[in-house]
Amino acid sequence: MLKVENLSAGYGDIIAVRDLSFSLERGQVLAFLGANGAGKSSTLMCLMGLVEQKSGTIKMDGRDITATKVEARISSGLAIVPEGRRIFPDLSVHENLIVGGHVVSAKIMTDGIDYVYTVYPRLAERRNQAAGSLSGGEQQMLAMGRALISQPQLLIVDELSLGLMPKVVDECYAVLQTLKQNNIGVLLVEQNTERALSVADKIRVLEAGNLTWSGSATDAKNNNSLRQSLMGIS
Amino acid sequence: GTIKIGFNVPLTGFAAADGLSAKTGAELAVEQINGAGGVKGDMLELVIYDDQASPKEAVPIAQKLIEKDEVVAGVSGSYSGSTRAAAGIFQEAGVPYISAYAIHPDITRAGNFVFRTSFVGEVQGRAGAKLIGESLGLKRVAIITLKNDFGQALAAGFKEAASSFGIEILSEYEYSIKDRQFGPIVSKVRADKPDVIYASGYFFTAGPLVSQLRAGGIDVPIIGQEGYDSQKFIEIAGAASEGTIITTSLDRDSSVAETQDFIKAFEAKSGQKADMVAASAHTAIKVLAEALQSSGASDRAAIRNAIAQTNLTASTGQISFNKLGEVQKSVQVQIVKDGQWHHHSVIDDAELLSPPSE
Amino acid sequence: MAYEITLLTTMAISVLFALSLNFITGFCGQISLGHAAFMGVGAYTAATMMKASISLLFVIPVAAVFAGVLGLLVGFASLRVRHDFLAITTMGVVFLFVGVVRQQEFLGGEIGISGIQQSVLGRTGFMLLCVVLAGVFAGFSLLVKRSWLGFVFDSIADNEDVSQVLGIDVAKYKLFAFVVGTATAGTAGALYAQHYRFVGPDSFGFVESISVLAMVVVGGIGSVWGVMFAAAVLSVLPLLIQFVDDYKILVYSALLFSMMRFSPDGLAGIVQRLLNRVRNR
Amino acid sequence: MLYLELLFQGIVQGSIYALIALGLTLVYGLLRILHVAHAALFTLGGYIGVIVTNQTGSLALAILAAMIVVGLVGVAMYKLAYEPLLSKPPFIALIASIALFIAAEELFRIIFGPYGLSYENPPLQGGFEIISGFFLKYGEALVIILSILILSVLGWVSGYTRLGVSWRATVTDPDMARAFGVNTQHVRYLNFFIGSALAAVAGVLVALLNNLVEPTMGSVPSYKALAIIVLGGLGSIRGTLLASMILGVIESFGTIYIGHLLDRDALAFGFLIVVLMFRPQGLLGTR
Amino acid sequence: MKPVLEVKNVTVRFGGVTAVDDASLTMQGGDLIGFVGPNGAGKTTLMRVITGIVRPHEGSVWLEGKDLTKLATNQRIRAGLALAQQIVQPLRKMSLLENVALACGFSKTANPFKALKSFDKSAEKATARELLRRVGLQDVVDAEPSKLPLGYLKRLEVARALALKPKLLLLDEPLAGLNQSEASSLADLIKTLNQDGLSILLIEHNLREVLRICPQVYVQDLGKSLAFGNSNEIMNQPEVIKAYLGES
Ligand SMILES: Nc1ncnc2c1ncn2[C@@H]1O[C@H](COP(=O)(O)OP(=O)(O)OP(=O)(O)O)[C@@H](O)[C@H]1O
Ligand SMILES: Nc1ncnc2c1ncn2[C@@H]1O[C@H](COP(=O)(O)OP(=O)(O)OP(=O)(O)O)[C@@H](O)[C@H]1O
Ligand SMILES: [Mg+2]
Ligand SMILES: [Mg+2]
Repeated sequence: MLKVENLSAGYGDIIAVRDLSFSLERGQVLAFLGANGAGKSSTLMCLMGLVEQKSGTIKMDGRDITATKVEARISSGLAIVPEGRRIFPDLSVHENLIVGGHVVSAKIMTDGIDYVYTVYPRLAERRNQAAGSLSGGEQQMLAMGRALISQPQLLIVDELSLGLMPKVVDECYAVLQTLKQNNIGVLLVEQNTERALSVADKIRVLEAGNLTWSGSATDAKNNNSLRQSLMGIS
Repeated sequence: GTIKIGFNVPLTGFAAADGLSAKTGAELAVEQINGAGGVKGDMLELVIYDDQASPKEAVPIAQKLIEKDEVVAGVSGSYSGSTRAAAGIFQEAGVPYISAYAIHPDITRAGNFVFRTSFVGEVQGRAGAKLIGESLGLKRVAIITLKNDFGQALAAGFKEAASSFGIEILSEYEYSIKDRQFGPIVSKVRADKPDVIYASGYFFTAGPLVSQLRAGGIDVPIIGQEGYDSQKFIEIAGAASEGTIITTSLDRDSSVAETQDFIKAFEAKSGQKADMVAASAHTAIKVLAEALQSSGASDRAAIRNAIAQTNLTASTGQISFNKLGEVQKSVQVQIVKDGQWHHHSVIDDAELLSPPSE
Repeated sequence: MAYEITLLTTMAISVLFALSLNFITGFCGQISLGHAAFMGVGAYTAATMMKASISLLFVIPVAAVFAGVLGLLVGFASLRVRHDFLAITTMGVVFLFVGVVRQQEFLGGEIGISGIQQSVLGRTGFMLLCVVLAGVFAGFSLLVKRSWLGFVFDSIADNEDVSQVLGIDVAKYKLFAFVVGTATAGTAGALYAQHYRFVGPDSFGFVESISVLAMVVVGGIGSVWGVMFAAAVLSVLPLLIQFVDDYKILVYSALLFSMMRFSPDGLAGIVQRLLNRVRNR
Repeated sequence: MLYLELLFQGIVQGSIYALIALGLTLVYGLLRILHVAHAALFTLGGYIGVIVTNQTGSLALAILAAMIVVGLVGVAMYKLAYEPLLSKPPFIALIASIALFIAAEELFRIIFGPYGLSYENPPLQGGFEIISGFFLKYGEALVIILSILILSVLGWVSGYTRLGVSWRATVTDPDMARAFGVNTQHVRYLNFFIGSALAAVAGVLVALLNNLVEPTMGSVPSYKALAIIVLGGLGSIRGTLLASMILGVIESFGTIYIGHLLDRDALAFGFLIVVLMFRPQGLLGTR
Repeated sequence: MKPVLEVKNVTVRFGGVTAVDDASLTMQGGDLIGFVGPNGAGKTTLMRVITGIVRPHEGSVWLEGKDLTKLATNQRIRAGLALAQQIVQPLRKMSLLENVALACGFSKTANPFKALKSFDKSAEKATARELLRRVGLQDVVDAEPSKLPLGYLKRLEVARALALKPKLLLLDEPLAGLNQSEASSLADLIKTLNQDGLSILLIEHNLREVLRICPQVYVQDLGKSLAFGNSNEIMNQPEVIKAYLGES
């Protein structure tokens, strides 16, 4: 459903990713791996329309959304869990979720919020607390929840397990599995390589803005040199 | 040739309205003099600088007028702060300087080169006391004072003379020049139940003040001063302005030819009604021109001496100076009738109105 | 020539005043919208003393001390409030200063103090004194910028909390900046009183505070040379553009606006860009 | 009785402050700009109000015209003056804003003359007696009614509707708000439009109460409104409302009972400083 | 010998939430302790109590026998603490090198007068360069922080903390945001620092690395101290598994 061709993106004169192509089907998870500064976040933010796209095309269900605005991309079913959470600190937990449902009907939004509260009961407990005073991990749950409200077709997740305790990481991956079963596509950036390999169908490895390896998760697991470079000593 | 006269006046900032009147009045005087052949055949030229009514601007302007433009004399069409700061510079340089309508007593105290063609604030305040206590026979007064040098000088003079006219001051309120909303003062004054209100201000503060006093159900007489003296006051206060009485320098119903000529010429030139500020600036230029005429425009000390000898009928009346350079003349009392300023009375008490002489 | 001396004196006083604000706002990052109050304290102190025939050279340090003491108090306030809150607090200081001064009979009330005698230095000598004081403080500013003090100021201006975590006693540094900056403003105030030989409550209000901030920002916040240049030019600009007459202030504000809009880093920024361009050739 | 009247006068003044300061709060909340030129929009509102009333005789029409024109001017001001400065340090925009304000005052003077304008037939003159000896002028009643109405609608929208939540999200992190489909550009335009239109209403009303608009009419609100939004706790709508009322009442009593010690401005700022020393984040601000 | 750090019965409340509840912890000189616990357990809050950013409602903090509780943050830093924060806070208008050099110059920045007398920065810059090399940032020393990805800034935090030559280093999730090879090399660095004698308290959810380098762990849950001792033993305790690790 998502098809990206020859994408380059960056900030002013700086090019963060070069000539990147990939595609994703419904119900699939594609994981980007790579070192700090490889351009993973830049790629994701570019798909959302939040980082300048220098060249290339982006197609969603065959429709070219390259030149469209952010709002249009949301409407076509994208949603993001950004790096560093970027929750709205002055808004309450509940209001953060309301923003997550900005483009959908009130009904879908309310259902979405109920769903999130059942998945993350911790958030329900804190619904009226200012989001900025949540602990690091609680904020990550909120970021995840906020992206789910609009019932996206394609979920973009940057650093899912960042700062989460093992138990919650498990829960989040369980959510990803559910999404997969519901035929939703997921683009994932994850530093925890093992975790990423366990859920992903496809793997793309970036280095300094260039695509250096691509293949299926199984291929990746069996590729020793790749494992070596991504996981360090193991 | 031409004779240069320096003229500092607020053309921008909060005093720009008075500045425009003063400038027009002064220009009118110059046109009239030049039209009548100038001073011994030389044409007068005004060198005009905007001082924003600020001392900080006025000092370098005075210096520029004296040192760059080399004017023979200066006239201030500005308020007290800037006039006083400039006066020191003119005095030091030995250049005659006439203040058209600034009221602060220290201005002429800068020295013997400085003159004033209008009343010192205190004198006018005393006149106000006489007007209320004697002419109107009212005794219980509430004072509303504009909190700047103008208002405070008036209040000081008023209070000084009040007891000798049997006036009892019930209360005094102060407001700042930026205020236009007087609700609290109105409420309190109503509760004070005075016989009369003595309120200082400029037309842009007095207009709202008077209209709010009236709208607040207060119907006792309101006495103001020359700051009110503008058609604009009547426009702002509207019907509420009827019956307001002020002390000032300009008598609209005067039988003096100079005054009537000025009023007509000013209205023809500007399309506006004449006001006190314009008349005062007009007078100051006339005084200076007369002195130039009698002394020749070459020697500044001679010009000074000629000014000191002035005895002239101008648009604001009969002008002569005491030894400090203060004008000696009678105070005009005007009242608003049918939307116009009109003659009410004249206060002519040489002793009460005697300006400071040192 | 005499008029040029006046202009030079005006410029030098403005330069000193602007550099004093630059020390607080440009160096230490503490925005102040009420700096004129400190100049006012110095000016009133000096005016009162000079009226009592005390020599200017003795008056100046006393004015500096008085202003510095008030600066210390406001400095303490800066430890409580930050950023825009500090900006408005300092703005409050100037309104409070004007409001209090205008009620004090011994300071001349509404009317201010006039008739201050010329100093023994004469106009030229006084002009030289002003230029020297401005020069000395400019030299000091340049020195601070190069020192570790300047380095610490940069970090406080950048982020106070982080500076704390790096072991920096932010409060001490802020107070230091306030005291130095305000005492210098007090010095400029003493010079002002002598130069204009008049002080009144309206001479040190909000408008003056903004004008001096404009000098700092137009010069390029934190840049000593830029601020000096901007202060020198802006202080006499209204006099120089007298010829545009009725449009004087309009022109002035339009220039100020364009400067912010098109070169927000001030004259220093423009120079920097020009230099870069030359170098890249 | 007198106290009641003074209190009431304070509320009238407070309502005007609130109308002006609210627009400023909206702008500050969204863009962190101390928008001094807001006061120029207030003055412009006054001018339009007087001119339209004098031409057509209808105050309602004048208010409407002032709101629309001033609202659009506000949007233009944002577009031309502020948008390019958003990424710069805040005092850049502050100085730019002050420059704009001064320029506007000069333009008013040059275009409309230094003497100011008045209503030829001032509308809503007179008043009624609520209880004996206690007059309420129609103009003052209108001020209070309009303020309460406008403020409660705004408070409700920002606190309880999705639109309001999106607005506040844009305030804290515009990029992320965009990432969830909020059109931040529209939010900003709307913000400036509403804020400026409120200033215009205040301008018309003040012109009505004073029967005078002058080029320098904005000078008091220009800084006092800043004090109010800071006192209220920058960006807080309820805080702004509270601070406006408190200042209005303090000034009302202060003018009478301590006016000879401190003028209105010094009083207001003295109070501000005292409050900030105890609550550095303002009355209803959060940290 | 006095313990390097003692946290005695600290309680912190935010409104109705008790973030830290009567927590106590003692560290001996040379310890490397992994500080783990569920999200929201109050780890960061306790760390902030130790550095003085948050004031405890009850309890006290001692460094080498000295009571820190009443000292301001900067005084605690000078007493020998250093902190790398969970949410990175670089000085954005300075290069990485300057960020670290400023910290290196802590003896010159003790007060304004001292700072005014010092001009030379070369020694501090050299040290800063070396520290940045140790955390693997040698290639970006002159870069502006705002243009760097999160992982770099995390390491900058660590370098800056080391620049203060602390007796006790507090690290709040330094590994988060690094990929596994990067994380393990930073973890190696932490281990080396500890072997060189530095005491370190490490908050981290990356259990693999914690278990690899930390001999001891301290577990907190719901603001309370839950367990303290040998890493492998603690991690096998059922209540720790239940609160933290989950079933899998
Ligand atoms: N705002 C920005 N301005 C300029 N350059 C930037 C900006 N943000 C990122 N970059 C640059 O873009 C490149 C890619 O950064 P990006 O954040 O996409 O990396 P990443 O793979 O997500 O790294 P990490 O794993 O640390 O999150 C880096 O070299 C970085 O310096
Ligand atoms: N300023 C605050 N106001 C209100 N509650 C707060 C505040 N700061 C923290 N909390 C709450 O205190 C609890 C502890 O937060 P803390 O940040 O210490 O957790 P943590 O153990 O560091 O978690 P994580 O591992 O997710 O970072 C959380 O539930 C959080 O919501
Ligand atoms: Mg990233
Ligand atoms: Mg934490």
